[in-house]
Amino acid sequence: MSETLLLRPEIIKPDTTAGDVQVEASLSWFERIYGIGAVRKAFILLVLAGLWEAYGRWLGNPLLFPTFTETLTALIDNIANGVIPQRVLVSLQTLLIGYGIGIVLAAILTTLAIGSRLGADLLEALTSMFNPLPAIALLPLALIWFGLGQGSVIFVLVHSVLWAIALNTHSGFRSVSNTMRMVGMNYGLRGLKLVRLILIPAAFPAILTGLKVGWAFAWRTLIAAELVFGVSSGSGGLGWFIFENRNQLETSNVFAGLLTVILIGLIVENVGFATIERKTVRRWGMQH
Amino acid sequence: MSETLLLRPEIIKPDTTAGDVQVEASLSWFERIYGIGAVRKAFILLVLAGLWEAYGRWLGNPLLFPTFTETLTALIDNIANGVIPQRVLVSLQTLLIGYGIGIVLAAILTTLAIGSRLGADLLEALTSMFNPLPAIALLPLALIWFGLGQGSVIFVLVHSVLWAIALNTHSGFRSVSNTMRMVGMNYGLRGLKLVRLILIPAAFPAILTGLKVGWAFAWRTLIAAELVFGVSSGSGGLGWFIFENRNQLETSNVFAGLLTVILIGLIVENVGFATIERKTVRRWGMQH
Amino acid sequence: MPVSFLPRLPECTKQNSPRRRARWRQGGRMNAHQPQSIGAPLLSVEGVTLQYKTPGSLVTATYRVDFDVYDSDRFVLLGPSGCGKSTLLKAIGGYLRPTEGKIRLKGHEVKEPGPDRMMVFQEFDQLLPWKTVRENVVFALTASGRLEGAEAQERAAAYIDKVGLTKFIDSYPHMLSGGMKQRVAIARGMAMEPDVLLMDEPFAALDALTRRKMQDELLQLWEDTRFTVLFVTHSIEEAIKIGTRILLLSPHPGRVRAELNSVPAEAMGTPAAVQLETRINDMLFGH
Amino acid sequence: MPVSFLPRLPECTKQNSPRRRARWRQGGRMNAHQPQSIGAPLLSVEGVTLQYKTPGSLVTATYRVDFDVYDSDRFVLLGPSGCGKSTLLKAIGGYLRPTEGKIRLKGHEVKEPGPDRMMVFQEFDQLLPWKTVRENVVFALTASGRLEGAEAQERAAAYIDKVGLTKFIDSYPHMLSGGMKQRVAIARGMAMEPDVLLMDEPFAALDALTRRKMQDELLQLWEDTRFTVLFVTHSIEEAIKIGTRILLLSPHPGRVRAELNSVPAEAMGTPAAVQLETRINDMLFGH
Amino acid sequence: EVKEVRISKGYGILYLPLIVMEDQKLLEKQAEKAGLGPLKVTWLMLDGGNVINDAMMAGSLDFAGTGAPGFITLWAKAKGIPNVEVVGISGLSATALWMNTNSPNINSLKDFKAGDKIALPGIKTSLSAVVLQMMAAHEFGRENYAKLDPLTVSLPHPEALAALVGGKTEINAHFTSPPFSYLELKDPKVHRVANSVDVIGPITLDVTFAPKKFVDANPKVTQAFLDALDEADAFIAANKQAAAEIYVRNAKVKTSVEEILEMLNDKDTRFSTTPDGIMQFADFMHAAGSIKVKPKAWSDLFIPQLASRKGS
Ligand SMILES: Nc1ncnc2c1ncn2[C@@H]1O[C@H](COP(=O)(O)OP(=O)(O)OP(=O)(O)O)[C@@H](O)[C@H]1O
Ligand SMILES: Nc1ncnc2c1ncn2[C@@H]1O[C@H](COP(=O)(O)OP(=O)(O)OP(=O)(O)O)[C@@H](O)[C@H]1O
Ligand SMILES: [Mg+2]
Ligand SMILES: [Mg+2]
Repeated sequence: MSETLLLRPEIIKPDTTAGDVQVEASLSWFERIYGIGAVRKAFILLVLAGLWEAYGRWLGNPLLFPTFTETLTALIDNIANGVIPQRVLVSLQTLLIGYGIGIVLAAILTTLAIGSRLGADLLEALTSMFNPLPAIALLPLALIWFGLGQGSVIFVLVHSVLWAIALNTHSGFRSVSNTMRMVGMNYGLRGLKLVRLILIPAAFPAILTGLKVGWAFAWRTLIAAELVFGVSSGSGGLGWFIFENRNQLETSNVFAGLLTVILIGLIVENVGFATIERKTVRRWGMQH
Repeated sequence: MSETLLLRPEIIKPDTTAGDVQVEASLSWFERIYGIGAVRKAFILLVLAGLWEAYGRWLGNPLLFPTFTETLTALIDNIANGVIPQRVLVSLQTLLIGYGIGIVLAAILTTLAIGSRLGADLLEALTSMFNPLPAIALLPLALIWFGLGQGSVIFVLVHSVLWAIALNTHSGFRSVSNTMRMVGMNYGLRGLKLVRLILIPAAFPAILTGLKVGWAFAWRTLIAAELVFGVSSGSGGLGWFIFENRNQLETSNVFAGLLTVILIGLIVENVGFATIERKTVRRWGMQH
Repeated sequence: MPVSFLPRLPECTKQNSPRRRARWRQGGRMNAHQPQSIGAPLLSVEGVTLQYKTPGSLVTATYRVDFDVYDSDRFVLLGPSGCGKSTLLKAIGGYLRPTEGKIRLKGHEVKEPGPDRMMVFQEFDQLLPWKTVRENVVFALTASGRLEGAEAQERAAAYIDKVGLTKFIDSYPHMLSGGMKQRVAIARGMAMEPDVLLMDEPFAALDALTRRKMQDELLQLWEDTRFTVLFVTHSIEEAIKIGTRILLLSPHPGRVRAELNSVPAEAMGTPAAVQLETRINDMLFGH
Repeated sequence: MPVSFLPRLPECTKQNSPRRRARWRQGGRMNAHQPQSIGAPLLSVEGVTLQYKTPGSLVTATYRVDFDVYDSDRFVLLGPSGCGKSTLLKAIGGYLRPTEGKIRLKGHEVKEPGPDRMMVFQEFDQLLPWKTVRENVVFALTASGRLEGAEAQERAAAYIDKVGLTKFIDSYPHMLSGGMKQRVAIARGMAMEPDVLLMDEPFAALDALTRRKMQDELLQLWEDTRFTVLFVTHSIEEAIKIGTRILLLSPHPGRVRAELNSVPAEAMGTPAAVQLETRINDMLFGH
Repeated sequence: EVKEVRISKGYGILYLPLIVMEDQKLLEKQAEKAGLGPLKVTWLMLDGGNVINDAMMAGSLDFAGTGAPGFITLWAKAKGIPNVEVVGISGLSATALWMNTNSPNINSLKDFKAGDKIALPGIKTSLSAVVLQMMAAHEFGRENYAKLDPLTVSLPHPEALAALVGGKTEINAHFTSPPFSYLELKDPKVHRVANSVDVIGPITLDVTFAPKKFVDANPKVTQAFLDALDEADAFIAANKQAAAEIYVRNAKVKTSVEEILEMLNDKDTRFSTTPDGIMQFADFMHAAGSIKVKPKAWSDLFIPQLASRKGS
């Protein structure tokens, strides 16, 4: 035994109560600014905008790739004259319908999949078959079933979000720990209730990722689908706005439309999804 | 105390050794067949093919939506004359390059994201901005940077897989339990090594989902991109094959091309991903 | 209500389940002055073999285990690490099907889990991370249809107080220490006031004082509601304190080594208890 | 080599860290016949306050904790559930930064985790699920650069054998029982043969026999390599058996209640040990 | 007869008659005149022939304007399939397709070498592709009609224009229609290599067509459509200025009325319901193997009402 032991007196402390502890605030000016998420993000956006501007100028081909300032001007003009807001409204409406239907179908499919082996096989088979199919594969059926216009666009939208969400949700469900599942079953929860009350919250990080991916692909598909399925005069969403302006070689308007998509993406991510994350998975300690 | 206790004699058993247990094989004929995954899947596929055939016949519009048998005939013809195999090869090559680059970039981005707050913000900002952007947004840059043909198609492919994979991977990383992370750090692992040796396997279910979604979107995009970006006539992959035949209204060939995509999807899922799953997450007890 | 024990009956050896059951009934008939009390067992485990089948291997967790649990028993499963205690408890909970043998609850074969058999798991991740301590307990009560609204809230608060976590009632599980998590699970299990409570090493993560408190709470609750509890532990002392009947399992794969009567809780520390402890010690570690 | 203890020195009360340290040195100087042995502590924890900051709340886990651990100490942290033992261990492991105070290892402030302080966590999910039992141990050795190839394999096999899991050496963690998982973690920790071993209730999930075996293995290993171990437990008996020095923490938030010398392992069961147990009992549960 | 018709139009000058027809509500007027009562007309803007074909076969579309080769392909394919057969209603327009380049070395079709890239929208049966093949057949001989195909790349007009004018990409030629062709030549670096009219004549490029089923069931609506189109053509011929204004207003282009007028005044741009040179397409496509059924005469392709006109 090491000799040090021999020398050490015992220590007994009277019961003390804990006092208050001041968290030290010795962060430097830089660290404190850096600690604000919005500042970091704004910095990143500024850098990206700067890169865009610089490259655009250097390229000097406004027909192909306008500069950031040109795009911004076009965006402001089109917001001021009300065109973009109106188009965005049309697009968002279609998008939300398609997205919503996609989520519901994904929920049904994954519930079936978690409930029975045949359901799981069905989901796997459908996903592996249909997910890689491009929208043109759906075109004939869309046209027969829904005709030209919004119905078909929504159909294609659903196709683009359904599988990604279903895949993520299903994989999330399957990653739920056995213990958690057993706890739910212990309460007598089965089927839909088990899914709703146990599996969905337990798989929430994965589901959220699915929703994010689905959201992005819904946009992409929407823009493309609006061209394919056409519009009746006067109506039309952001996709059509982009298409029109492309044909008219108003490239800065095209990019203004795309910038709108980017801005909406930023808002949805930073206001929508980020809030959901903060209130759920972060708070629950399920994501770090 | 309940009286029953009073009555109960104690029991002491001599040390026995366990014998062999025959797992009862009292499953019914149906149950045993049903227990084979391949049978269930084949059944689902047959049902789907049957539905297709029936609907196609009922519709009687072969130029718009051919029947399953017509499609199958076209597929066999085009395989026999070597057209589809050659096109598939071209497409697969492009696809794998794009997919591969997408995975590498996603790995870099998520590694940065897990390494620093600025990296995480960068990933979040980039994903929320670029993921919803349709391929046409990339068209000008693709033309300038890569010209027409494979380079641009790959660029667009990367765009379509990168964000989905990165999102899934990042969310997977963030869901890794603190304990696991601490174990890795305890071994002195940091940065890349921590990612490679701890985070990637720990987040494997999520990563795998990302890879699946990415794979599917790569196909979709490839088919679409080959049309948009054009290839010099004569070369080109499956997308081009579909497009050509569509222009010539060889609809059964179009569907033969799409059926090829479906078949490849089934193979990749059931041979590729399913094997990976079986050898990894299933075996490790990370998915049930 | 004080617990009273008859002096231990002579032990009988038995080779296989049917014979044991026959002798058992005989024993019952011999003590015919209280025939009504024999009754049918609440839970009967008959020749239960439990196996885990994984692609690469087949692990036998328990091998032909028999025992009967009567109403209001405090039945303890005691055995070395990895002998199949948790597996057995999960099978009784209805999560696993025996490869051999039958598990019957009130005469019906156990086929699926249900709130009549409330389980306290061994794992730390048995709390729902998206619910606070309070919500975890309330949810168990409402989801299983046991209680609603204010009643559930009250009962939850009461049991959380019993386990000393009132201060943390609105914390999420990830903000608790290991022992605190287990205490929430205990509160949840007890709050359900189930007919059968299955507890898998619930006090393992607790310090001596807290453990003693929890044991007392459990016994008190038992006094109040006379539920049946199946309790897995690896502490012999705890087994004697908690149990009225103790099942000893031999190491992997788990087989029944002995089924013993315990001493009343009041008798803890008396020579009877010490003697029992020594006996169990010898049986488990004797060879 | 037998462990020898001087009779316990008179206890001294202390109010705050600087004064204690002063007196301590004095004490050292008084026993000047072995001045070299005082040396600098291997690990010094000085006025460490640990807090968890979550958006909604601020939890103080430990409050101004001081203690010193010397080379080859078997230092036990003992305290009620939720008093901050795990948190303290994690801070020493380098996973958490104190809000107040300093943790120094060999004079350098602890800033990040590393293989010099091998940690056995309290959680069951500390094994890497994608590695078998063997691979888990081997990986710890190779990833930390301790051993390579065949040597690592051998050492891993030896320690897995010590914890009695040779039969399960190629099983994946999810196929193990709770106690078996903890034993793998113990094997892994010991196989690393680190300078400082941090163990957080490693034996909590083990049955009496296995626990005793593990304790003996730990002591044997200590005899062989004289590493320093910080050991969290909630069993007073275990604390006395394992520890040379025992730190008692008061309930939430954890503050130092006392720092006591233990009795040698051979003295277990002797009146000295029983007396110490009673003393600790009184201190922890006295009020 | 139906109470609602759905008509698709497309982008560009070639669709001017349809745009005028929409703007002036000519079909509604003709339907009223024919005693069909109020007719609801839904105009759809569609890009690309494939969707038009699909939509028509799916029954989501009643009349459409499209490129002649696309129509001929569909007509030939659909012949003999009861539900799917289509029939031409009228010719629509003709204009000149120009081959523009930004490469000073290229002055005729013969100057194109491997490595050059000719952008055009679509391939094989797309209007531009077939016209280019016909020009190649003239230039290099009938059997070499596909000689330029390896150089072509499929690219939408706007991107192709931007690429050609901006340089910095491998695209150095663009086979295109107004207004893109005109806009490109405004750039001093770009010059014209060939004009389709010079090679294959001022043949009808776009036509209108409808499902046979629809035409059979709604002869009066069909007649009204034809009459409305005639009226539109007459309107354009009579009021070029007004037509240009209508175009600018409806297409919401920033191009000035003057520029549109310039295009309308081009001798190669003509609007007529009588098909002119359709058989040139049919013959060529049959020879090239794109279609297997060949119409015996141009009137086979169109509704009987047109047979009396002097088409070709
Ligand atoms: N991640 C966390 N977030 C917030 N608070 C936490 C967190 N982890 C622990 N705590 C709090 O810190 C205190 C000490 O926790 P700690 O895990 O250190 O206790 P412990 O002494 O190890 O207890 P046990 O013996 O039960 O394991 C507890 O009050 C707990 O609620
Ligand atoms: N999911 C599983 N897959 C395969 N084998 C398993 C699984 N779970 C447990 N086992 C095996 O079954 C046996 C019994 O495990 P069980 O968890 O029931 O032990 P236990 O008695 O509860 O042990 P402990 O006291 O350590 O918790 C062990 O040998 C273990 O390896
Ligand atoms: Mg267990
Ligand atoms: Mg702890």
